Amino acid sequence: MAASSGVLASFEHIDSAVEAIHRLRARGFTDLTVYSAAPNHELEEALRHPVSGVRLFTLIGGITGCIAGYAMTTWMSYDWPLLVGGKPIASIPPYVVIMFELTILLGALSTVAGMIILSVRRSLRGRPFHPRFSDDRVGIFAPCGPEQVDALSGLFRTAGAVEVTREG
Amino acid sequence: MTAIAHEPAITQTHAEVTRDVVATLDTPSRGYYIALFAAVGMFLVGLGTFVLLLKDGLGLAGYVPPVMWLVYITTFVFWVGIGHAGTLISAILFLFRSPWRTAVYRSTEAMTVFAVMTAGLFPIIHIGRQWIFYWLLPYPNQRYLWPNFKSPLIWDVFAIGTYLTVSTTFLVVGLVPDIAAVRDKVSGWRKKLYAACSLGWTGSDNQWRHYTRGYLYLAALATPLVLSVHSVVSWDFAMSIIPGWHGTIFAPYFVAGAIYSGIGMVLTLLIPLRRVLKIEHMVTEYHFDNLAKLTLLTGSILFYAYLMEYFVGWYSGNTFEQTTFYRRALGPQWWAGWAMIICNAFVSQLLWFKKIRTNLTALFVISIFINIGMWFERYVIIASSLSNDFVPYAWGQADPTWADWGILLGSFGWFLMYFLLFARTFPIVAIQEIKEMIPYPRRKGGH
Amino acid sequence: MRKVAVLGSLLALGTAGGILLASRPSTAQQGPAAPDSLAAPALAAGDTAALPGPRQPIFFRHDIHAGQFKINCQYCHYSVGVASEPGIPSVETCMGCHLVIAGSDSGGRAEIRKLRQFWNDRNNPDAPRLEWVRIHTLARHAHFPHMRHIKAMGPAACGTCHGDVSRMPQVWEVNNVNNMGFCIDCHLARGVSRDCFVCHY
Amino acid sequence: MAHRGTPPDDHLAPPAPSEGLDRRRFLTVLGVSGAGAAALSGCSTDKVEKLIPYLVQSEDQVPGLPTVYASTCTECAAGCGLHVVTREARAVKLEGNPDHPVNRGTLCARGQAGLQGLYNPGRLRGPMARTAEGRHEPITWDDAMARLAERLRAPGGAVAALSGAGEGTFADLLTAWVAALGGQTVRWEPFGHEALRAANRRVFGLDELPAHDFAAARHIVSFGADFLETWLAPVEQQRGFAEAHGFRDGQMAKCVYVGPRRSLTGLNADEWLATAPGTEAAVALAMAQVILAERSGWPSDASALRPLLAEHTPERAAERSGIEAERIRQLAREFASAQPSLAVAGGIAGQHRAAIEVCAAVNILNYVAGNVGTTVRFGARLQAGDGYAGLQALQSAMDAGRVGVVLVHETNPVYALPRAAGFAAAFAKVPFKVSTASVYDETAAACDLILPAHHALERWDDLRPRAGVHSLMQPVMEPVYDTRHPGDVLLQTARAVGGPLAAFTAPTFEAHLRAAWGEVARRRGAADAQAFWREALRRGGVFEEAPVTPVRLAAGAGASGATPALDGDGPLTLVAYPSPMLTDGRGANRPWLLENPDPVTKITWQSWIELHPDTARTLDVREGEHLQLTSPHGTVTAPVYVYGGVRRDVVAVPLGLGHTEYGEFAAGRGVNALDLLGGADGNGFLPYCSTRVVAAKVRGYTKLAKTEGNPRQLGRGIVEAMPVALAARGLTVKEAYEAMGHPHHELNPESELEAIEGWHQAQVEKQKFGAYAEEHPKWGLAVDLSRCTGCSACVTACYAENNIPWVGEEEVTRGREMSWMRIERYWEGDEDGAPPEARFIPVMCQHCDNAPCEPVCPVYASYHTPDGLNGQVYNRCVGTRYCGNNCPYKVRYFNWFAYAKQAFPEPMNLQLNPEVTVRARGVMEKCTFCVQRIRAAQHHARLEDRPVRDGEIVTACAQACPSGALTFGDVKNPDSRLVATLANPRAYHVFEEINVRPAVTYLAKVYHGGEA
Repeated sequence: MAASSGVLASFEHIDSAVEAIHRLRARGFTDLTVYSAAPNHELEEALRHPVSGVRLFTLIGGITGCIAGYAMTTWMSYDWPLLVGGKPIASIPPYVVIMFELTILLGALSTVAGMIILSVRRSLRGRPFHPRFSDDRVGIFAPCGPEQVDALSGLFRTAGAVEVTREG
Repeated sequence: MTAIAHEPAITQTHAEVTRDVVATLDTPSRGYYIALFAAVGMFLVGLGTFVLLLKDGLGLAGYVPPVMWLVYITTFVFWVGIGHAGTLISAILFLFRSPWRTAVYRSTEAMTVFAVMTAGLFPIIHIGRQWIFYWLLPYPNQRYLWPNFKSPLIWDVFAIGTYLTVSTTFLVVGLVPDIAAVRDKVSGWRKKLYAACSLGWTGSDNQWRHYTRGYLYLAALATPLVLSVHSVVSWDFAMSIIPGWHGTIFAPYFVAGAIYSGIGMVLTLLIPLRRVLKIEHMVTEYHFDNLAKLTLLTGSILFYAYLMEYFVGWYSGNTFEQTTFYRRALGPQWWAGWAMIICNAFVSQLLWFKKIRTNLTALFVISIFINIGMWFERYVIIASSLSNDFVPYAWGQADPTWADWGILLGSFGWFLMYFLLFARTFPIVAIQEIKEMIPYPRRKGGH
Repeated sequence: MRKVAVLGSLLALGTAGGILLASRPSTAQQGPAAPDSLAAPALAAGDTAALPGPRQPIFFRHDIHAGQFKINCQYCHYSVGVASEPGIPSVETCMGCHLVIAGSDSGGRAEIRKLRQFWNDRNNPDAPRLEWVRIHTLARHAHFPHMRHIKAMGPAACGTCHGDVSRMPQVWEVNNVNNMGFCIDCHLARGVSRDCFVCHY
Repeated sequence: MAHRGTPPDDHLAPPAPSEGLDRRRFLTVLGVSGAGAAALSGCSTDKVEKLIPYLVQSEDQVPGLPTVYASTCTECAAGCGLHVVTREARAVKLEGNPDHPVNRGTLCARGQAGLQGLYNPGRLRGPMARTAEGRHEPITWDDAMARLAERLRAPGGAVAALSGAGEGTFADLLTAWVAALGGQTVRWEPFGHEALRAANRRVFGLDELPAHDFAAARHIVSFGADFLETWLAPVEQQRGFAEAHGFRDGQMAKCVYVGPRRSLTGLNADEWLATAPGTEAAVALAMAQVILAERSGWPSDASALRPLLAEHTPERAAERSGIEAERIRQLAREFASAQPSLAVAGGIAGQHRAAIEVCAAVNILNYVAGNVGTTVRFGARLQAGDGYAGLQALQSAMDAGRVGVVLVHETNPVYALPRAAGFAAAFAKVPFKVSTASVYDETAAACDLILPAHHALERWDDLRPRAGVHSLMQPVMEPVYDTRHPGDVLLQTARAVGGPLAAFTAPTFEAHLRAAWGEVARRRGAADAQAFWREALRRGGVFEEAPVTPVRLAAGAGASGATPALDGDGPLTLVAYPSPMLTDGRGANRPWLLENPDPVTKITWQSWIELHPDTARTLDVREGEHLQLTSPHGTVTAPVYVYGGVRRDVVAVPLGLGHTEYGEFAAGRGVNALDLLGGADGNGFLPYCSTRVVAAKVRGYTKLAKTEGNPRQLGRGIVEAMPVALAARGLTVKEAYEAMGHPHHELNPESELEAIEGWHQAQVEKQKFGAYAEEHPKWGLAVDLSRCTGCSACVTACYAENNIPWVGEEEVTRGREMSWMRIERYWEGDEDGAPPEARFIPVMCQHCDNAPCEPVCPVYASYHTPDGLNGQVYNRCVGTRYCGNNCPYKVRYFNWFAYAKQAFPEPMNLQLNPEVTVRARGVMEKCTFCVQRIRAAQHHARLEDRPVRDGEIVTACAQACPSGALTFGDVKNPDSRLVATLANPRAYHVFEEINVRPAVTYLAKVYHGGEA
């Protein structure tokens, strides 16, 4: 069944939306898309998502940066050894600064990369959306076959959706 | 924070928030245009001065050896410092979950980015052969030469570069949902523009879940960064052997000073801006009260640092240190030395009084003092320390010339230009974070 | 998703490595002149136009002098072995031979006539002067002691930088002597000092 | 023509020819020419450059190698020997001729600046003649010679010549030539020591200037004679002074300076007796009286002086001079007991109306102390002109209109004489005035015909500065401009005029000179005149020790201690003294001299008025505020310099500035103190110290262009010094401080030093990588402060050797001078109104092992070389200036503007040393220990497959230093002179406590104190 076919409901009240989610999950609808203008704990809890994998990107990026910082400074120092101020050709303490900065830099950049990579999921492409979701409404889209549309619409209404539309 | 106790409940609904913020992006007032043109004019002055510097040489500025650094480095440090308040408020207070930051953090963060952009120009302006500034970057070249990573100036290159990149990223990431919100409010070409900028943000649960996490980690990375950047900048001085420079307290001292000056600038910008953009009801006295408290804290840290500098100078028994600090207070440039102490250490102490903390006019005046004072702090550290170090025969007093002031003015123009354009183009108040604080309405009795 | 993350990190590592393993710019260096030297080709006016390098006031052919007749470089560039300057031959030096040698082909004769003209005008203050077009000009902040290199690499080493002049009807700049990497490659290969203060002061 | 021992290794970077200079001549000057000024040109080598081959290769010019010619210095009358270093046939540096008896290989700042006389942009391009409107227009040489000849055929009055040229073949020719025309030649130059000669005549019956053996003297008393700066033969005297007064083998001579102003010589003396102006004679006589009264062993005939000296008791002298009688007695005893001793008179004391008395008194003093014949050597016959008397005779002749044609050569009386002397007026009355000035000076401006002469380095000539010294000059390069040898002018005119001049048949002056030297060869019994000539050229002349003429007291020997009369009745006595750099003003068109700070005041480019602090207080003037001096003869307004080294009743003004002509650098700069002076009054010399002036504060302030920030050491132990008693005990600086009972300035305690040392060793181990692991020499420099006199010859040497740009008055006032090497002068202990003691220290890059400037450079432009130098790679420098900030010695100089462009205008760029990169705008530069000389020596040694010898490398400063205060060498070479010097207990490092480990070591100054 096409990911974009299903029922889109929008809620004014958060508790109704949460309730709707509970019911849907009880009915076995787990592949929901819930729109909200701001992150909301109740919704998150209701959806029971696993922890985001962004942190892995952050970790690896950071470690990479740190290693790169050490390798670059040391290697470049020995590539053309020049003596300054009676210090060792490659002396770690000053290089720590570079290592630190690169840790942060690559850490941050890979975090953003992670956010983008993870947020863009093909299966979610083209799911219906309504401008008011970025304003004051909470939206829930439940993909389903034509046969389940009425049942879902009913479910949404009873949960207190102010608007229920059939998509695709 | 105790602030949370008497935090005013936000009375608006989500819809109102969106409406009011989007309203700030409508055709601006005449005052706005005057400000913008003023900024551009100032920037052009600076540009002209820079062209002359390129043509004739740095001699146009008021350097008097041994004072080989003067207004340009002073202003560099000044702008880097300005940046810090932004990151502090947007990142550190985010980790602290301090609620009052939400209304102001977007503007301060924008300020950070533009301040660092401004600061980034100065290392280039100030070097003798500006056209080969890129030799400071480690890139493969036919000479087989690499930069010297032992030099604090190279640390600077990396610190400022990282800081600019990270804070820009942080700002942009924060903006995405808001741009989406604007996108869904406006129409026509603006819709297209914002649609492009919103990167297809819908606010779906999946996006939010990675977004919130990612944002958290960015904040976690930005926090040590902001502390490090000004430490590194302070090491530009502390790594040297110049009396008045090589102090171990420099890093914390500079960081505190940076945040202090940054918040000063936040106040200077926000107090008029909230009026111009009619967001008084979102950026309230409550916020300024908290900003003022932060100012008081950092100001007092500075006060302590100043005292310590003089104490250590005396206690070290080191004749060079002693001379330097004696002359800082009583030497030919005593006025600069005292300007810094009065504007920073003393004026900030006024903020013990709630009356003053909540009186915006007073705050604005104080913030101006802070800006001046913090600029002078850097000027004193650089000019007066250099003017009388080891060899008395070589002592000399620098006196800035038009070339110095021209560039300084230009930097303000450059900064304001960007800030004003930003305030017009993107939500200056973080829509989604405010909404996050406003509970969605409930059917069964409110919480 | 993990896969993606790993990919990302590899990417990051790659970029970092890229900086480290910066590829060295390759600067070709010609060996010294080959011992055997062919008879220099006769050149018609047409061919000379195609030759690389600037046209000199006198079409002096290194391939004839250094190649065909195997005249030692230092016969003309007299101070290369003792001073930093290689020295360019005085007109007198040229005339040392060309008082008697008038040239084999018409082209050659014409050029030698030019030379003799310069010589005959030597006491005439208003006569034009012989002005060779300079081909190798070292940047003024670099010091290149020719004699040290001749001492170390022998009198035939000129070709290392100047290319095999003995085969050039008209000399051109084979190597960019202002490419520092060009010097360094050689110094590294021979394990001699690459201390900055040896050349730059 | 001797090749210098060390062939350099440099890629030739000659400056571009330009309109200023006739291109063809330029090309013959330069074997090879590259386009584009010799500036740091980056790698932009795209422009087409031309190579112009020599037509005929000269044997003694090898491109890339310096050729050194021996010649003679004409900057003052001393006649020092020169070694002119030329590259590609242009003179690039002047150094002393080691074979020359006068200067023995060293040279003063003025001598070295002769090069800027040669390449001075103010030089005349060719002959000029005055037009009807009175302007000077260029004419051709033929025209010029024709005009001269025509005039000489009908002079319409006597022919006279006024010449500043020293004794020599040209002077002889000139005299004979003028005599043949029935005229007379006056040889005059300012400060002609007339008083000294008169005194010698009176006391010893000898009309000559003796030589003085300072080296042998154990006690030196100078009555106003500035023998380190301007008096007689400064270089020779300084060498001698350093020998005597420099601490060696536990002892050093004592030196006392008597006079109203404490000059550089005075500051080098251990004591200063600030006598009232003109009362030096009283002191000298009193000393003589004491010696006669108290001691024996003086020459028998000295007893004849008893009656004369009887009245001159120390008490009498005391009331005249203001010096306590006891002190005079003391001095007399010391003077007599230290044998041999030496008293000299001159300078200020030789410039007032009682000068002859002073000199006579000093003669008597020397005589009774038995110094005449030992340290005062008659028979040397130092050259001196006809003196001011001769000039006055000529002046009155001109005034009376008896002179029809006057020829002025190498002297500038219109400037160098007070207006009141009325020379200019008399000179104007001469119908036809000819000048051979090569620069358009005030006298030339007053002349009708200017026949610019070759510079001394462009011409054949010789000098006889003293008996036994016959010194040659030879052209070291093609003339820069269309000038002509004055000797050739004379000979050609002789041919043209014929008649009385027919006797002068020599075709050229060179031929004339060769002929004259043929005579010399014959007199010396040289078999082969040719060989004799060649050898003389190579050595720079023929030199021999002149025998000492024994002298006895003459019949009328005597002197009066009377105080001289002074013009005017102002409260202050004016002391107009010759500037150490500009002397009588001939140096005023040489930027090297204008920018080389006055050794005493450290002021550059400006005129100033010296006032005692108390006087300044009463007049309510501070440094830089303008003061107007008014004498009966004129007024002068200049900024004030407050100086404790002048008496309260004295105001001192340096001579040398205030030119109205004399080229762009001199014209209109500063004031001419001569305007305050009267003219002749029959003394036979010009009294420079003869007027009282009224001083009045006027509006106006000029920031003095001082190179000095703070004149005090603030107890930082920069110039360490110890009394001779302690030095004799072989104490180190620290021990000396303890022995004297005051605490040493902060130094790390032993334990810390050990810790630091250990840490340092550990670091050194970690540095051993690549080239740093190999064996290399480690260059070092030692400076003996007990020999350094602060004369600043090294500073000019450094400018000349390293292409250092001068920056001009404005930039100096902003502290932006580029002097890689500077002489710091610190005042000591005049807190309680006591006169200031000076401490001089030459400061150049210290090439620290732990150089703070190195690690802070982001691009390694400043780094440490394997042979221990602190390298500064100009072309890598991006100009962050952090190194400059972080240098504790402040010896790094930044090119704020493109100084080189303005500092080397045509044809000064011909002087640029091709060995050294000319620095571009925006880069840092500093002393390199003359690395170009180090490399040159290394190349040379390598070509000869041998190690570099000790002493083979001499830095420019060490080479020039007349006192021999600097020693350069390899610290790792145990038998080097340097290592021997470093073993001296007086050795110390400046700012030792900051552990930067400098490669420059100073030996503490030693002074006479405590025991006196």
